[in-house]
This record gives sequence, C-alpha cells and structure tokens, in this order.
Amino acid sequence: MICLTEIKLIDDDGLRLDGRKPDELRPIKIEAGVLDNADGSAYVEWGNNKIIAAVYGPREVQPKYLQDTAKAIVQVSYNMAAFAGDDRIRPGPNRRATEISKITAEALERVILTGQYPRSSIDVYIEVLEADAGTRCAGLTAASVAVADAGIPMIDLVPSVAAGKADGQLVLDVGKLEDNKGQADLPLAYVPRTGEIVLLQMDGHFTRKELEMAMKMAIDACKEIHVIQQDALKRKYTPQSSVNTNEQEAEQ
Amino acid sequence: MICLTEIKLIDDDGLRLDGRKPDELRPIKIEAGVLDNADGSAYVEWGNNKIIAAVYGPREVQPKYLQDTAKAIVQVSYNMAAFAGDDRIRPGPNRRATEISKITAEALERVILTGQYPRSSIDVYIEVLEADAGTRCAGLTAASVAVADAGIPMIDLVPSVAAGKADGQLVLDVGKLEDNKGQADLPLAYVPRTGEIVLLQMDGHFTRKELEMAMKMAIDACKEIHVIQQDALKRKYTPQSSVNTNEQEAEQ
Amino acid sequence: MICLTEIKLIDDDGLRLDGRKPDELRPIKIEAGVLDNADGSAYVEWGNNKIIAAVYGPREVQPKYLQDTAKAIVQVSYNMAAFAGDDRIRPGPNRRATEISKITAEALERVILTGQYPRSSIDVYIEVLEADAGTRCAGLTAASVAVADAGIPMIDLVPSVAAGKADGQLVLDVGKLEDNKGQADLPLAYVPRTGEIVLLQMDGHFTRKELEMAMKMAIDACKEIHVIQQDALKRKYTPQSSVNTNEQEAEQ
Amino acid sequence: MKKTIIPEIKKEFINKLADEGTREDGRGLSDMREINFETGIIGTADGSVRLSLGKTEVIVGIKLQIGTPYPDKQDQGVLMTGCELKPMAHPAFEGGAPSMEAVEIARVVDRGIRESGMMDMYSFCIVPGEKVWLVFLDIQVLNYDGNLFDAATMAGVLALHNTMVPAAANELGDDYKLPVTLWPLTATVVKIKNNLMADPTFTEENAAYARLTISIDDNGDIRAMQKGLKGALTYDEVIRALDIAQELTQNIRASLQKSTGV
Amino acid sequence: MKKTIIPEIKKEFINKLADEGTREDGRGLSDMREINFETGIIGTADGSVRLSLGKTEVIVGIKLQIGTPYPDKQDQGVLMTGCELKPMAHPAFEGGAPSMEAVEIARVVDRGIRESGMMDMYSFCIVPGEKVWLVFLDIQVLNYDGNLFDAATMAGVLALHNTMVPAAANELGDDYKLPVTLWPLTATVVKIKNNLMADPTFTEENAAYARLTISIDDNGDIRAMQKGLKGALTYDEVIRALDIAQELTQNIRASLQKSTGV
Amino acid sequence: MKKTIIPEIKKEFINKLADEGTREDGRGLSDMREINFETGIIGTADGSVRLSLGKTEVIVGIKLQIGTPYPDKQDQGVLMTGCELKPMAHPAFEGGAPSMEAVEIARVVDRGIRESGMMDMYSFCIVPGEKVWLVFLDIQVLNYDGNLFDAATMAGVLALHNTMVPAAANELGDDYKLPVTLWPLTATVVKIKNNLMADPTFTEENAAYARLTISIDDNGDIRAMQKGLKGALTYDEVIRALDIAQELTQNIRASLQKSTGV
Repeated sequence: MICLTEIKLIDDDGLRLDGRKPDELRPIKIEAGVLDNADGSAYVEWGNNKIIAAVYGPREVQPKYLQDTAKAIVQVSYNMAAFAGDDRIRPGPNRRATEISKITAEALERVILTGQYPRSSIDVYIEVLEADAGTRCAGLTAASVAVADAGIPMIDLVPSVAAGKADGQLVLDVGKLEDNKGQADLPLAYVPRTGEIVLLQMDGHFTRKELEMAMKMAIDACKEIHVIQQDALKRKYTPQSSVNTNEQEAEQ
Repeated sequence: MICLTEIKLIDDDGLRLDGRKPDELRPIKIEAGVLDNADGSAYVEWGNNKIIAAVYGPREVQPKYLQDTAKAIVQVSYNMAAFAGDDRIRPGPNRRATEISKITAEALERVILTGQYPRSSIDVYIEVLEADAGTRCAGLTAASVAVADAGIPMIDLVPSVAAGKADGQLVLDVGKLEDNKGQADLPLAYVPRTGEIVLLQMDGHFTRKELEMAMKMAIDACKEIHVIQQDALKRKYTPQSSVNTNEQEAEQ
Repeated sequence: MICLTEIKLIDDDGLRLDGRKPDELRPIKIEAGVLDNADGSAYVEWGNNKIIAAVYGPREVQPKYLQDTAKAIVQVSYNMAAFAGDDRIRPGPNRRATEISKITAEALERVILTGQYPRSSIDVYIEVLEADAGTRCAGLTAASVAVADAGIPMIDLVPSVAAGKADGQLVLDVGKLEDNKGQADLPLAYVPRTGEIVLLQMDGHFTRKELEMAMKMAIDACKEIHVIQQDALKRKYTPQSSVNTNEQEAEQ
Repeated sequence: MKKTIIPEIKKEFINKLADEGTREDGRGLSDMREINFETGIIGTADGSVRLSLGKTEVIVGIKLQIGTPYPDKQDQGVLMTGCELKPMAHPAFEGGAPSMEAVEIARVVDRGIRESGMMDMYSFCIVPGEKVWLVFLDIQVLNYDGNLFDAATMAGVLALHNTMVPAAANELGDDYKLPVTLWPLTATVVKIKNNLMADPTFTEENAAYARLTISIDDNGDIRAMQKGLKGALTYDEVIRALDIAQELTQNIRASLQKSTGV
Repeated sequence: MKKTIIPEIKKEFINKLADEGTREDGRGLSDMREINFETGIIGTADGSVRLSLGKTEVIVGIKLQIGTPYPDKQDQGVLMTGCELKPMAHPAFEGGAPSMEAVEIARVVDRGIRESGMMDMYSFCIVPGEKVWLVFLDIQVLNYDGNLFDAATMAGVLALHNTMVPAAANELGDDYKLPVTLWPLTATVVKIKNNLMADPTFTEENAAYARLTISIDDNGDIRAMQKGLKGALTYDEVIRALDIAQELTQNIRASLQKSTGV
Repeated sequence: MKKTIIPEIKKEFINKLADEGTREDGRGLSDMREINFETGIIGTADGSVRLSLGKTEVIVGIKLQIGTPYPDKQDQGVLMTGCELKPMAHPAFEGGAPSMEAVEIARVVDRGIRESGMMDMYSFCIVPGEKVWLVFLDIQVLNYDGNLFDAATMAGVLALHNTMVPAAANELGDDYKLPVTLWPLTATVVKIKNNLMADPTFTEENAAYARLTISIDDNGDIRAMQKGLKGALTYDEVIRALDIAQELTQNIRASLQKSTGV
C-alpha cells in the first residue's frame, strides 16, 4: 500500500510519467490496408498498443437467423492475443471482451450505411497484439479505418480516446499506470461530421464539472485523431508513393 | 460420526425436529399468476422452499428439429438460483438438474393434452430461489399450477410430495435434516383424477412393506396438496377478491 | 534420471523387453462383425491394445452443411475409454484425439470409393478400450476391416503399424516402454494394392538412412497385417463354421 | 436474446407521446416507475432483496464465501456480480450461455457499485494473500420489462445493505452486518428521436436509438457511465441525461433510505 | 439422442403378443434376456467386466485414484459413475455432451449401487480431509438394445467385485481386493398398454408408456427406484413391478454369485 | 473451417504448370516464397517475431510463467503450443473453438520443435516437482495463404531465439537469454497429380492430393513428419520430399542464422 501512494502520476512540472502534458496524446501511427485477405484492414500503434483490425463484408450472415431483411448487421469480435498482456491470456471469449465487442459494434453501426446491404453481415475483427491501456479506443479507431479501407460507405470515421483523472487532475489518453492508479477513466468515441458521441463509458470518480471537462477534452482529441485516420487512408489511396513516405515520416 | 448419531430426528413424543407429526405436511402456500410476461406462472412456499414456475406456450419449437408433428413437446428446465443453497451454486446445468428436468417433463407430459398443439412447444421453467429439501416435488407442484394458469388444457393438476424414513419411522414430506440423516426418500407425484403415479423415485432403504406404506402416505398427501393447488387457481380466477383473501388466510 | 538410462530396451541377444526380435510384430487378433447395431465393426487385440471399431453408413450427413454433392464424407471419431490408460481419462475430446481422428479419416478417404455415395456420410467410431502403444495404427487397422464388414466398397484394406528406434536400433511395432524411452516412432499405413502410404507421422530422431529403413520395415509389416485383416473377413464370411474355428485357433 | 422488432408505427407513436411530454403508461419523460421491494426474503442468502420497478422484477442474493485473493490484489476481497437473462423472464430470452446483454448488465451493475467505493475491498481481507471474503452478488430476473440496469443496481445495493457476514459459520467470531454505508444508484435514460426518457420499458428500450446509464454516488458525483444501443448522443444530450440522473438518483436514494430506516 | 418413432402398428403388435403372455423374441413377460459376462478383461483398469444382456453390450471399468474428499464428507471416499451414449452403440445416439438419457442412466446406476451400502465409503478414506480413494466407475456402451439400467448396474457390481485396490502403486502397502460383499441389482419393467414387461429391448422401450427401475439388495429390500417415460403407473402396477423385480434380482444374484464362485 | 472448393479446371491448370516445372506465382516447384521477419516486436512477450512467407503472415509470441510440472515429468519445464485459425486471417476461417486444422498445426509445430531437442526441458526446472517454467508459444495468424506449418515453425524457432527468460520479475536473479542454439525447421510439400511442390499457397493446398511436412534438424536428420490430406504418397515420393526438405531447410537455416547474426 505504501508504495502505491508514493507513485506520483503528475510531477511538479505538471508532466506525466511518460513526459506528456495533461492534454497530450501518445504517439499514434495508423496504417490502412495491411492484410491481403481481408476486405479492409488497419494497423494501429498507439503508445505501446499494437492493434490490427480486419473487416470482411458485406457478406452472407452466419448464422442465418441473425439476418436482417432491412439492413446489414455489424458483428465485432474484439480479442486480446495470448501474449498481449502482462500475464499470458487464455484463448477464448471472456466477459470483458464480450462487452467491448458489443459497444464497439454499436458505435460502428451508427456510422456504417447498413441500409445499403440488407441481409448481409459486416464482420469486424480486432486483435490486440500488445496492450498498453486504451485498447478499446484504439481498436475502434482502427476498426473504422478498416471499414473505410473495405470500401463500405460510412457517415464518417470514428476516432476514439479516453480522458481520465490522475493525481486529481484531468488527463487525456490515459496510460497504463494512470489507468491502474488514477481516479477515473472515460473512453469516448466521437463522430466529427455529426458531432455525435457513439461510445461512452466511465468508471472512477468525477464531479459533474470534471466529467463535462473530460468529455470536452476527449472530443477535442478525437478531432486530432480523425486527421491521423484520414491521413492513413489518404496515404494508401494517393498514387504518389514518394509523397506518402514524406507524410508518414512527418507524422512520426 | 458421533455427533451424527446423536441427532434424533423423532423425539420421544413421536414429533419431528420441526414439531411436525410423522404424517404432517410442512406449511404450503401457492399463488398462481405471479409473473407478467409468462403465459402462466405460480409461486410456491413450502417449508422454507421458495420456488417459482413459469410457462410459455404453446409456442414455436426451438430448435426446430425437436418438433413433433403429432403433438406438443414439453420442455422443462429446473434450476437452482446461485443463492438458493448453503454454498453458492455455480450457474449452468449440472447432472442433478438435468435429471430432475427430465422426470418433471415426463410427469407433465402425462397430464397435458399435448395432442391439441401439434408442432408446438410448452416450455416450463422452474427456479428454486431457496432450497429446503423436496424442491423437485414442490417444483412440479408449482409447474402444474403454472400450466393451468397458462390456460393449457390438462387432465388434472399434479401434486407431488416425498415420503421417507427417519429414525426408522415413516415420515411425510421429508425435511432437510431428515433428507441428510434419514434412511429413505421417496418423491412421488400423483394424478388424483386418474389415480396414476407420474413421478416416482426412491433412494435409501425400505422393506417392501415400508415402501408400500410410504407410497400410500405420499398418495394421500398428494390429495391434500391437490386442494391447495385448486384453491390457488380459484383465488386467481374468482372475481370476488374479498372471499379470496379469506381463503388465503384460512389456509395459512 | 539414473533409472531411465539403466533400462535396456534391447538385450544382449538382440531381443526386446517382451522377447520379440527387432522386426517382429506383437500378436494380433482381429475379429470382424462383432457389434449388432453397427453396419460394420471389428475388434482388434494387438499386444495389450484392445480396440473396437464401428461403422455406420453410408447415411445422412449430420450436420447437413458438411454434405458433399459429389461424394460421401468420411468422419472418424477416435476415443480412449475412461479406463484405457494408466490414469483415468476424462471423457470428452482432446487435441491428441482430434489429430488422430483427422489423419485416420484422411487415410480411409483414400481407399473408400466415396464417389459412389454422394451427399452421404460414412461414420467411423474407434474406441480404445485398453491402450498399449500403437493405438492409432491398431485403430486404423480395425477401422478398415469394419468398413469392409459394412459392405462399403474400398480399393483395399489399410494395414498400419509403427516402426521406431530403441537403444539406437530399428524396431518394428513399437511397444509401450519403447515408445516412452525409445528414440523415434514412425506410424505408417500402407495400401498393398496400390503401394501407397496413406498415413505417415514421425517423431524422435532418425538419420535419413534410418528413416528409409524404418519406412521399409513398416511397409513390409503392413503386408503381414493385411493377411490377418483378410483372414478376419474370410472367417466371418465363409459359411463353413467348423473351418473358421480351426483357422481362428491356428492363428492364436 | 432473440431479435425483437418494434414496428415503425409504434416507434412513431411513442415519439409523438414523448413530444407531448408523456408516455404509454402515462409517466412524464423523467419519471421512474413505481419501486417496491422486500429485503431478507431468501434464508439461504446472506443478504437478499426482491425488487420490482414497474413490471421488471428481480431478486438479488448475496453470498459470502472464503476464498483466495487475486494475485495482484492480495489484501483485498473479491466482488463477483453475475446475471443471466433466463427464458423465464421474457419470451425473447433464450437458454444457454449468458448473452451479450446479460454480460453487459452484470458488468455495468458491478461497475456502478464497485466504483462508488461502497465496498471497502480491503475490509474483506482475512489473511493477506491467503484468505479473503468472496462476495457473490447474483441477479435473478423474474420478469423483464426494461431497464434492468437500474433495477438490478438498486436491488444489489439494497441486498448489500441487508447482508450479514457469515463469520460464525467460518469460525471467525460473531456474524456482523456488512460494513456498507453508501448508496450508489444508477439512472438510465434512452433517446427516442430527440426525446430523452428515464427508466425505459421493454418497448421503449426497443424503440430507442441510444441508451445511457449513469451511476451517481451519495454526493451527486459520477462513478460510472455506459452508453448502449446502435445510435448516438450529442454532448448536450449527455448533459441533459446527467441532469435527469442526478435528480432521479437523489430522490430514489432518499426514498430507499427512508424505507429501510437509514 | 435422435427421436425414435415406433409405428403405431408395431406397438399394437407388441401389445397383442403381451396380451398372450409372450414377446417378439419369444420370452415370457417377466423373463430377462440371456446374460453373459467376462471379468478382468481390461488390464489398465483396476476392475472390469464385459457384459451382454441379450444384444445390449457394455464394458464397465473401475479406476481408483487418490484425491481429496468432498468438504462435507471429509472422512469418506468418492464414487463417481460416468456414462456416455456414444454413436458407436446405436444409430440414434449422437456425439457431443452426454444426453439427458445418459445422465439419467449414470445417476440411476450410481444410486442403485451407492444406496445399497455395497461400498463402505468410510473405508476409502486414507487421511481424513486430505487423501481418499476416488472410485471411478465408467460405463462404455458397445451395443445398445434397451435396458441399459439393468445391464450397467450388473456390470458395475461385477466390476467392483473384480476390483483390486492399487495400493502398491500409491505406496500404501500391498494391493488388496476391494472390500465388497453385497450384490445390489436392478430390475426394470416397462408398461405397454396394460402389460408389464421386464428387461425391455430397444423396440419395447420405445413402444412403452412408462418404465420403472427398482434396485433390490441382498435381503430383497428396496434401495432405489426410478420411474421414466411419459406415461404413468398405478399403485397396483408398481406393486406388480416390485413382485417381478424382487424375484428377478434374486434369481440373477444367485446365478451371478455362482458364476463368479462366491 | 468452411469447405473450400477449388474448381477442377483450376487444379488442371496448376498441374499443367507443374508439369512445366513452374507455378502460378512463377516459382519453381521446390522454391519457397519470400520470407520476411522482424523479431522483438511485442513488448509484452518475452520473445516474439512477425514473419511473412509470401502472403502468409504470422506473429509468434513467447511467454514464460512459473507453474507446476506434469506429475510424470517432475524435473522438466513445460512447452505449450497454441494456434487458432481466427476469421481475421481468411474468409474460410470461422470463430469458436479451434478447428481440427488449427489443432493439427499446433501439434505439428510443437512436435517439430520439441523433438529436435532445441529446448532442454530439464533446464526449465526451478524446483523439481514444484516450480518449473511454463513456456507458452502462441501462434497468431494475421493472413493465411497456405503452408502455415513451415511459417509457424520458422516463426516459433525465431521467437525462441529472441526470448529472454523473465527471471528478475520472478525473483530468480537477472533475466537471461533462453538457452537455445539449434534451428529445427520444417519443409512442407504437396502432391498435385504426380508433381511435388514445396511451400504450397492456399490454392495449391486446396488443389493438392497429399501433403507432407518434414522437420529437419541442424544435422539434416529427421525429427518429425506429418502426412496430411485425403490422398496418398508412394515411398518414392516420400524420398523425393525428403530430398527437397533437406535442401530447403538447410538453405533457410543458413539464411535465418545470417539474418539474426548467429
């Protein structure tokens, strides 16, 4: 217990353990179209998170009774690789992954034009290869790029990030130790084009005022992430490869 | 071992641990129509047993290959709530519940006029909320009231009770300690209108003569329980509510 | 460790622990048509292995989506009885049984004239009642006799046996201790009529030259086993029962 | 869970009523349905409550057992929240493994209670690294008519307040009341077109576009949130939902405390 | 298990025969089919038997292992009876998890043996609360032609009488015969219309209206009963079934004891 | 795995090319596709590699944990190899429990590595009978285009060479490199009509008649083999496959060793 209270998440200069300012994102790198078989895919490195998303569809619904005659269904499977965490993770579904899969599907369903593909399924697979806090946000961020890469029409991409509280102070893009030792975590996904929130969770302790500020902080950051998402797609679909390389380097 | 042999299940006055006479039932309270969604339902308090039964149907058979073109199938799911026993019970099916579900369905199938509903299913759910010995009998007793409450035509209600042996003496409606320390247990369900036995199990040790007496004791008690079942249905379906209240009080 | 190295698998006379010569099979006894319900069946005693194989089919494919419009599918279920090993075996599938079922089905699929039974299934059940090394070979040997007993047309029976290495020397029909303490194991199944290998696995350590010799040793032994398989079928299908008895005794 | 489809015309009707500030059952948009409960009803449980929220009816039972702590939380007890949506409770519920919906409900109820600090998990440690109390909170749904999130959280909190720690049976001294004083509660609102409605019925849930569950502690602070369903909420809608949730939970808390004599 | 439907005309035929006191295979109504068995056939088992009852054929293997007792039975060993109805044994049997029928068979066989007191579970305790013998009784069905209840119980009892406790391999002294002396047996009768038939075949089971399995001990006392199938029995029919069961089990017991040299 | 059917005409085409000594992608019959890999890419793993073999792409992660040995191998560590064929990697792969194909791949990769003696399992014993290292080798398939056997074995061996034993985190002194020096490798050939082809693509695998995977150690000796698919191989074809495998693995080993600076 003693050692826990001694960890200072914010130092005297107002900087966080990894040197970030309270409202600063970790480095984010997105690459679209990384897998050959999938209809769409994206790879995200976000801090030490390493996540790959693949999209198959629109395709036949399996099992058939899930079919919707009016629109495509969106099925998401979020999964942690066996080696992605501190301890080895037993393969197979668990309650945490089930919940994340559900809320991720609900967020994507808002932006995908599912009405264009009745009776079909859009299947999204998110594999966390290395986890470093914020995997659900990074996974959704990757997944929406993968859906776009699959050529499936969407209202907009879905950037997502968590705001939180560490040492009593609001912080953006909660890191691993901040997640464990901090006071609150608020994952949020925001659709810039419509100004809508499509994923929202929270746990911890926020006053009403802190909560409002944290939401605003996350929404602003989503706009930043949205640009990185768009760049990733541009890089893939712009023919001039030399330009792409430059952009990529500039981003890093 | 020593302490076990010291427990006297029948005292010098011939009374049992809870003060009952050998051929006396525990207090039984049945209420029909307790759930809003189910097509029929019943709640039973029987000693400290608390059991709720719900019936859906006749409805479509799931899965479809179980369908019978000549009659309705009866599917029973008997389950103990996680908190219904001395130790916490892990959710999910187990061998005991599977067996009880099977013999309960077989008992109900005898009395339900399944021929009236070909290709359909009558689904019975029995949840034991608190267990105090005799749950299979109390569950079947509740289930048949719930089937009647669903308006499904039956030959008769199915009262059920266990006879047993404690300290070498025949006892009716075996209690928890009598079940653990007694010498025999004989759950039986009886259809008064036809004079038939539709559920019959036994374990322990009966001489042929004891067995015959135990069966008779259980059959007689079933006739008593049958009245309580009928009262429960009458109370629900009689318009004069003041009369119902009186009956209910009288019964307790 | 010390005791392990002290076990000599081959003695000074070149004989093995059970007195066999390096290229000698254990006693093999095959009986065809041992079960009443199955369309075909065979019982094999091979050393202390006791294995029974049953065949049902051609019959309807379950589940239906596995159906092949051009030919029969061959489904094999290899299983160890709970009491077949040194420790009690938990019922249910495991990875070893899954692999053996797969390679056994692939071997049988080569010889069964599946094209004659489109849309149907040939289901093979192999139960190891007592295991004594070499169960997959003995199981396949039994299974092909059972398929023949079912009257399903085949190119040929499929004899199978393992060659191996013990104390650095090639040995035929690897025994239990040789399997545990030996240096290599090579299960092989051979179709005499076509000269083809339809099952081939290996683990351990063979030089290229040893491997070639081991394969030849196993192929030669398969021809011997083939005769025993044919005899089993002849005994069942030859009308003169007195003759059969003689043959049977002669073999033992 | 089987798919439940609410006809478009029904949704229109619900929304039209909402535009007029009312609902099928006559409630105002921010009103809860009637709450009834009875505590201590299950003799085999260490704490229990049967609670109805309108026609939604649940039993929560608490069982304490001695077990080993998690390796990374050697000096803390363990809270485990279970929920199944059994076919008894609604014709759309199916048997078998817990559905995605059941998992979400269990996790949201767990979070709402856990994050409030209502349970001091350190106080459930008996021997660090060896023996701790495992607290099982099991939700048995008898009848489902929407908004199980709030009903189950309320029932869970009431059941915990009703719980006696079975110390004697475990040779740890006399039984004692579970040391809890706080009353975290959730309020769930759904959005149907542009209207927000608290405490949705089954029909309203299925007509709704988005759902937000908010856990509020005794101070009015926010302890957990969960957005659900396939639609979105604007920032302003979240703010309105927070207004509703803070007021509703304050009122319910007062009334629950009064009923239980706190 | 797949549904098996016996045509109505077949049932009529079986019943007509029964009215005349006979059956498809020529037996009288209260006759058992021929029993054949061989013990000690599985070298890896501590006790084993292969038994056929008519065309129903089973192997029972007994394995003893050292394990921990149940918390509420610290000074007793554990008997575990397993049965699967694998597709090998009958075209109606399917793969996968044990069916309801398999569960019922395992539990009824277990009860018939356990309740007889044939196994003194206290004698299987090695160190109270720590080390006891786990006795696994596994039923492997090779061919199914009805009345597995009686076949498996007989095989189980024979296998237990054939069992050597593997003490030496567990460093507990010399191996010794499992200390059992009793011979509990079951007899199963089915009711087809108004006739009772003992030891039903598969066809008779499927034509039958009700089934009753009765476990009888060496004294002719009743140790367990199980009614099955979707019909009913009158009190008088149960009495007749008891008559049949007491006589049948007495005869079989004598003959099994004779065969095994008891 | 869903059934994948390659049209007969496609098979003819593949075979025609093979008769001419070439393949759809221009390779010779005994050529491997291009191999690319990067080690140490997963920070949470003790060893890792991302490897592509043509369009087949896998990640192998190694995790070491302390656990108890198997009862019959008290003085040895434990190697556990896991593989799932998740729907991400190919449209024919389905969710749920590992398929027969995934089980076979995991077991063949495990055998190829284990039988080579590359891992001295005794060196993973910490306290005999009590504490040993459990080595988890998990294969994550990102994109499947055939011959996962060879790709996963290569990736597994590279990942083991990349592994640091997490001794410090387990209070067992400083971390150290996993003591491995050998490079077992597999080569897989398929037979299409009468031609043998190494390193088959997905299309070639599905057009093929038989498959043979051969594990070869640093000395060119054979450590494991696995025949697959529904056809047969003659003795001579096995000999030719051995020729191909010995040459291919020697070349790949040299090139992998060079790349990793061994």
